Amino acid sequence: MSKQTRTIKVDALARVEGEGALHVRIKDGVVKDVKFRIFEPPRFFEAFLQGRLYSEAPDITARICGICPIAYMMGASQAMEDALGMAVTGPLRDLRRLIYCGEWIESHVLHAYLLHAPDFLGFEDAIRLSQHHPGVVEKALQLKKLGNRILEVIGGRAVHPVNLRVGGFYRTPRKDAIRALIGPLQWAVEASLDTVKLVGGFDFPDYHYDYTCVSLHHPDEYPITQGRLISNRGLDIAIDEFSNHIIEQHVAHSNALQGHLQGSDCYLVGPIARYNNNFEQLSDLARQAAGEAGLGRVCDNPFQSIVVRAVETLYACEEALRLAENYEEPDAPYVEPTVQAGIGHGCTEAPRGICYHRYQLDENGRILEATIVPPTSQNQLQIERDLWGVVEKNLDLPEDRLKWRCEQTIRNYDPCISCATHFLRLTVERE
Amino acid sequence: MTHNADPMRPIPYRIHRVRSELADTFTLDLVPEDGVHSLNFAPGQFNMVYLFGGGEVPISISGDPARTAPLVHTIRAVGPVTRAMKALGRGDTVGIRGPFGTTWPVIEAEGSDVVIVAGGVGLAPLRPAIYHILANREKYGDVRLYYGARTPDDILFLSELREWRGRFDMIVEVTVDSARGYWAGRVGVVTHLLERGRYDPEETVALVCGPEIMMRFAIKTLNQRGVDNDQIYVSMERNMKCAIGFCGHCQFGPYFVCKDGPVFRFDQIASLFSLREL
Amino acid sequence: MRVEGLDRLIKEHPFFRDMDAAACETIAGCAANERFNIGDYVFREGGAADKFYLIRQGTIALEIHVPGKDSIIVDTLETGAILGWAWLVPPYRWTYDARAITLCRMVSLDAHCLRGKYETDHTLAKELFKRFIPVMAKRLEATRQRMIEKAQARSGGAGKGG
Amino acid sequence: MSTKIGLDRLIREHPFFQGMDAEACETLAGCAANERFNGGEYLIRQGEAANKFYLIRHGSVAQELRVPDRESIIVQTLHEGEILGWSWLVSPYRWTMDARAMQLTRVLSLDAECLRGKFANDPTLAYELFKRFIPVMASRLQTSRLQLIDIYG
Amino acid sequence: MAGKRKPKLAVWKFSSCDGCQLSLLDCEDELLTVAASVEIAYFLEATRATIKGPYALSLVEGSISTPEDAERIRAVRRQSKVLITIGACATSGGIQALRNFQDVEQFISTVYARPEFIDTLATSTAIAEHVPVDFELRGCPIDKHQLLEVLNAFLNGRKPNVPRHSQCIECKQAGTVCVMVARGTPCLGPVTQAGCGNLCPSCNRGCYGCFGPKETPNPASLSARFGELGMAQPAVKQIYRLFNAHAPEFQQESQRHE
Amino acid sequence: MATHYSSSAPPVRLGRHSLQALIDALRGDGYTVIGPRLEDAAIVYAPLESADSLPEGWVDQQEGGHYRLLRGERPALFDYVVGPHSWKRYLYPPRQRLWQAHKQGKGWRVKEPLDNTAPYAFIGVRSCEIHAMRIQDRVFDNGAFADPAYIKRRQQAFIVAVNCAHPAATCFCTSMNSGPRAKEGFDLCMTELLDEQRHEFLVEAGSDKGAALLTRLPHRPCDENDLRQAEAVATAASQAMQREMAPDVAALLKRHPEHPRWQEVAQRCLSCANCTQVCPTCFCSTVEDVTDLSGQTAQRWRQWDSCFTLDFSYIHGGSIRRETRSRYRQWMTHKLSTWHDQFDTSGCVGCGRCITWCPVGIDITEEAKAIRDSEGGT
Repeated sequence: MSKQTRTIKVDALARVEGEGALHVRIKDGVVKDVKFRIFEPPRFFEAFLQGRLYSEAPDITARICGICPIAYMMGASQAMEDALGMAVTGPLRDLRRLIYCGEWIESHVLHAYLLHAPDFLGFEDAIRLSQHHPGVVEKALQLKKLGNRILEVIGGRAVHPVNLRVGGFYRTPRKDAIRALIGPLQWAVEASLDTVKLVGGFDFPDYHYDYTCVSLHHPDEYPITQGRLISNRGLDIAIDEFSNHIIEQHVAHSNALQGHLQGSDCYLVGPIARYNNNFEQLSDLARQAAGEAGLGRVCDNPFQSIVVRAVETLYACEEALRLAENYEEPDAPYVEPTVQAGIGHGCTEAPRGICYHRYQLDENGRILEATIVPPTSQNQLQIERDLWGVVEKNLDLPEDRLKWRCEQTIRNYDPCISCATHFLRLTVERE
Repeated sequence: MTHNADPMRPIPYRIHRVRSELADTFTLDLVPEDGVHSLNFAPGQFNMVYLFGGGEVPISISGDPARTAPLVHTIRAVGPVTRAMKALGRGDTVGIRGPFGTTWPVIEAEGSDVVIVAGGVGLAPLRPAIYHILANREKYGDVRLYYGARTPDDILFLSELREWRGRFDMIVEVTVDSARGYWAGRVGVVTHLLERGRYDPEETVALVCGPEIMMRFAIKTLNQRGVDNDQIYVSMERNMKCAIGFCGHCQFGPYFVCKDGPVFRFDQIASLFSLREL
Repeated sequence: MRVEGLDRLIKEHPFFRDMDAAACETIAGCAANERFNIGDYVFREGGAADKFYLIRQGTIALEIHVPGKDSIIVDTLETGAILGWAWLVPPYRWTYDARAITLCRMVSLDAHCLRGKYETDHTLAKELFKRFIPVMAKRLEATRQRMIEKAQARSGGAGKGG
Repeated sequence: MSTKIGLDRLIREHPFFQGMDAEACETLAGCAANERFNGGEYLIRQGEAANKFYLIRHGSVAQELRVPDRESIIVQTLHEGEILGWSWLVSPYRWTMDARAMQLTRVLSLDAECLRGKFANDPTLAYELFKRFIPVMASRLQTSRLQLIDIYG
Repeated sequence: MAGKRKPKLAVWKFSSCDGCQLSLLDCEDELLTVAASVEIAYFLEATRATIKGPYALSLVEGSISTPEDAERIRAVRRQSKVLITIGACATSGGIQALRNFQDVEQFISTVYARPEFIDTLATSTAIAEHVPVDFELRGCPIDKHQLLEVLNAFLNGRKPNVPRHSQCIECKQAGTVCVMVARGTPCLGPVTQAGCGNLCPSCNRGCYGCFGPKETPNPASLSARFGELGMAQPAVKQIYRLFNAHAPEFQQESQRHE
Repeated sequence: MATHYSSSAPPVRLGRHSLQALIDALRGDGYTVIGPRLEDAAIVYAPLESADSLPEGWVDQQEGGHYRLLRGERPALFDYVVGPHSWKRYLYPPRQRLWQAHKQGKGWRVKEPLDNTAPYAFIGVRSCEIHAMRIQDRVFDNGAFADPAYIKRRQQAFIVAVNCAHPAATCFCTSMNSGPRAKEGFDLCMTELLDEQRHEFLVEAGSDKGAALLTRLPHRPCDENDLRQAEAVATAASQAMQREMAPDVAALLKRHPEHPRWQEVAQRCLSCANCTQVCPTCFCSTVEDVTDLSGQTAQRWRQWDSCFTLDFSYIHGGSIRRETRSRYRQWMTHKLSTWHDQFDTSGCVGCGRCITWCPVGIDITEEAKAIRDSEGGT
């Protein structure tokens, strides 16, 4: 009972990247079809945002993802601020960047150590890994814990923090609470340096791809909370032009919408895209560590995303340290919004890549229309493309090894914890 | 009484013996882990029995008050703590705080006839009183025990009941709610025994213990027979956590059941007893 | 006027079927109309039992209150049933709670008034009592039936364990 | 005739008839008979015509309900001083349970037909009798309900 | 416990954001101890290794929103000795239960260009509406300390210390000043179960009910107070329609304000 | 309780700026000084290092379910009354470990925790609060049993009372005979004397400990006028009291366990327990058994509980007080009536916290009055 046929619909749901399956069809030794299927049940966020107050959007959209709620809360807050014609600057902006660093650290370390590294080291999981390399896993957990602690100190809790709002924060942390992070962050810089070294030494499957990399870019900093949208193919737009360039498509095999870039069939978002587009904005230490870990100025092997993630973790620790050291309690915890009708856009760099929000508000601040484009839906096509390539290169592998390699390929993207990790059903049809 | 410096701190006791009484009821014989701690109690008093790491429950002492060791508790496994206790064995450790609370009126009842009314596992808190009365049998008039259980399989202390029933100086009547044909005893609720029992209401002191609903109907029947509230003693159950009147949980009108009870002379609480959700 | 109405209600109630008109009229002299909303208690355990009720419409639950638990419903009585005989049995106190579980319309009959009448009119008493006995017998039987079901359910479970 | 006199006394002395005047007891005695059951013998069989009721003088009686394919369940035991049976008062006048003597049991039985005949002209006798039945039934009903709800739980 | 085989733990996901099972991985200090105390037999977020059931303990995250999930949860129940639901989705349907108040067809067409590809139920419901549940751990997300407490209680065979009383008790014990009394900020604390660590009031904002209704709540009285504080009827409705909108007490109260 | 409060030392005057000397002296004596501070829009009791942290110039506005701080007209240090905290937070902490046990072989070893809490000095204790402490003293030493941790903290505590100058609208200590003037139970008691000419405190010593401390502070003797002025402060406060508790409330509530008012108040009551948590005399607690994952240690913690929770009256199978009606009845009847039976005193000191901090503004004095009025008569 299709009501209307619209091939382009930007008015789309943000899915939690969730449960996934993979279907590969091979005929006469030739890959015929690869489908990366997301069967996470739909949750209709964009639909039930309609009619809610602008101020509720950060808390509601946080629930899209338990791993990167800050990305959603921040995207929603900034989109609302855009719609209401206001901006958050100065110490409040710094505080936002600081909590976002916490999310990067937490998410990247979780992915690198608990989800991705076991693939390289041949373990089923980090717990088994910890039995052989207890020190490594314990250090990783401490690093991850520090990321969470930043979230807790500023946001109240690590998953779905409560303290973020349109205009800033409900209550800004006391100076002593933030200063207490300095010591641990100094340790974390060292620990993340070790991480870069460790993961740089992994064996990376030989696979390269000439990606179209899309990310934010900011003239003064490595992009986290703000910037223009750029690509390595010449795209350079303000975020409010997002929907003019990127369209979302609904395919039969997925409950997630897939993103397409106008004029290019697929593109990459996330750490590699960010790194490739913003290498110069990284700290000296991070650039140096990247080089020592075998990364070039541009990374074209998706399996090396774990190294890029480690480099970004290092950067996030350094950045968090800087922000913590400079923290002074702001005069007011938030800028008071003035309610008005309008349309606003927000785009931030979630750990997995750009996360875009667009809202239209009525004069009472009620949401008329909402669009959220999370990074995973943008990467979906690229994931299938990589899978295609990896499968073709590894057709001679036994089935279980091939399956594991495919999983690893998907995990390169850290698309979402439940699918990036280990919920892959591989069906190989050999005709 | 050797009181612990801190009444909230349990004293470790080792399980000397576990006896299975019924499908869900068991008796623990306990000896102090340090070998010296001793605990004198009076019939009707209870201890807080603590399962290490599991929680603490108030349990009446069911042993002979004339013997200080071992310490005997009969426990019905109804909640998480008591169920976990059921899994304990000889040599395991529990914590003991106590004894706490008021006692059955074994002294006050001297010279009177005694009617003991028990329902289900409510026989356990009365057993020390029975031991005491039988040990001092000459001080009492007629002694009757009326005991109700759900089925013949739910009769607690069966062999002791037989032994008591065999005595010439005590009347023991047991009734069950339902039974199969092989059962040669009585069927009906315990109140029925009270309705028809040949005790002299004027001369009787009644000790009643069982679930509150059973006590309610037993008291009603005793009253109907002419036993006044000041001749009736009941053992109340409320949420007891600290057992020393600090925590407030077991409050019952002007009383803390842990401290002012668990045994009450019924006229003290008759007006409270009928109030809902007090 | 009102008494006449009650008279008719009594005559029409199944409990008084075949009762002669004069007796019904006498009884009506002790009657009153009562109405109970959902959740109202008609009487509570322990209260003085000085009435009995003809249920004209609605359902009454007889309950035993158990501290800490949901009240136990021992019986439900519906339209056409009678409620209460504690007024016939010393010490004349209600044994249960009676709670309306739907809107209930009832005729209540005052015990003192009735006693006054039947103690001098044993024919009336006989007519009244002989109606009570079968009602009680039926309820007793129903209760025992449920006891059996419960006992069977219990032993059935245990039997399988062996 | 001496038996009659004896029955009369037995009736008067039975708790059930406590407070009944002598004349009434005598009338009732006209419907009474002494009976004796050995342990295991049935006084009453479920389904049979209920044309009596019993005053238990000595012994005990188990009231049993039959359960398909299983041993009967005892729902109540009755003892000295208690009465047994009221189905004679309730249409269709059939016993609803078995009653089995648990030991040697002596009872006084009262014949229903005979009693009904006496009531017809003597509403006071009926009143006196019924008045005694009602509390017994109320007590048994309450007892059963308490048994049902498991008051020892 | 010594000498016994370690109990098998399984973690299951239904419709959710993953945040609650992530809370287990967020127990950084305890994760390895947990892993040493139980056999992690099925936990896709953490391991690709899976061990067959039956499981001593299943943690279930997420709500039931598709026909397949309604089937799958029965299979999970069959394999689980103890089943504990974690989080608002699993205990009350989660935020996606907002669809329960509206026409799901319309929701689908709002979000998806090709609605015919979507197979979903008209409702998002709690696990306990489908299978028996042994314990429900509340929260959106759950509190990781409470999760550890539940695991700990399970391993030690005791009752979890997870109170069902109001958020207010937690605030007062922490010394947090009541935002409703001292600032006039509407707060769901008095009808919400404690457990989060009085997060919102300690950030000077009103509780928004992550932990769902407390035992015997009285939202009608609280709503009346919200009205006195100047909150309009539609806002009163919305405040109950968030992460525990489908919890009966919140649902009824929001419907009273429609 | 072994602490005896009595002293024959005459009252003295302390200048506004000598308060710092008082704090320093107490700190020097090893006390942790706790006093009123403005935090999160309320006056709370928190560690105090400097007299400058006292909420100078603030007054409170209180009503049922309503509390606001406003700037007062004068730079007084104590022109507000009681806030959401009470001193029981320190004497009887919301959460405390009772003991800890370690597994040893098959057995367990139980250890009591070391209580190294430094003694407290409380500054700014009101008369009603002193009464509340004395009520809790009776609870935690009931003759048969005593709570050693409480008693230690209580005996060590140094109490600096302040006489109230301006009762809040929710105060009713006069009718509970517990204020506003502090008569005993303190080490020192201050009355703030503030006018155009001066900002001083009239200080009475209530114990030798207090008198001894006073000699170490810069002070001046009092004259008649000072005493009169201090007396006037207390009198004015007493006269400004707006609420009162129904007389003979203890007997009144005993007569009405089934009053319809209980149902009526249950319609409004949230059973949120705020009243019990802010009440300075409510003492109910629960315990939590805490274990480590490996089962090698066990701890028992005690924490504040409330008769308003469902769990409070739990016996196996269910809770006794399932309805809010019966929980409210329990609380109010206990506080005002059966408390007398148990502890020979009312459990209420008329501080008004339960009124102010009830989110829906239920007023215990109003509830008592409603029941009393239903009896009719005088």
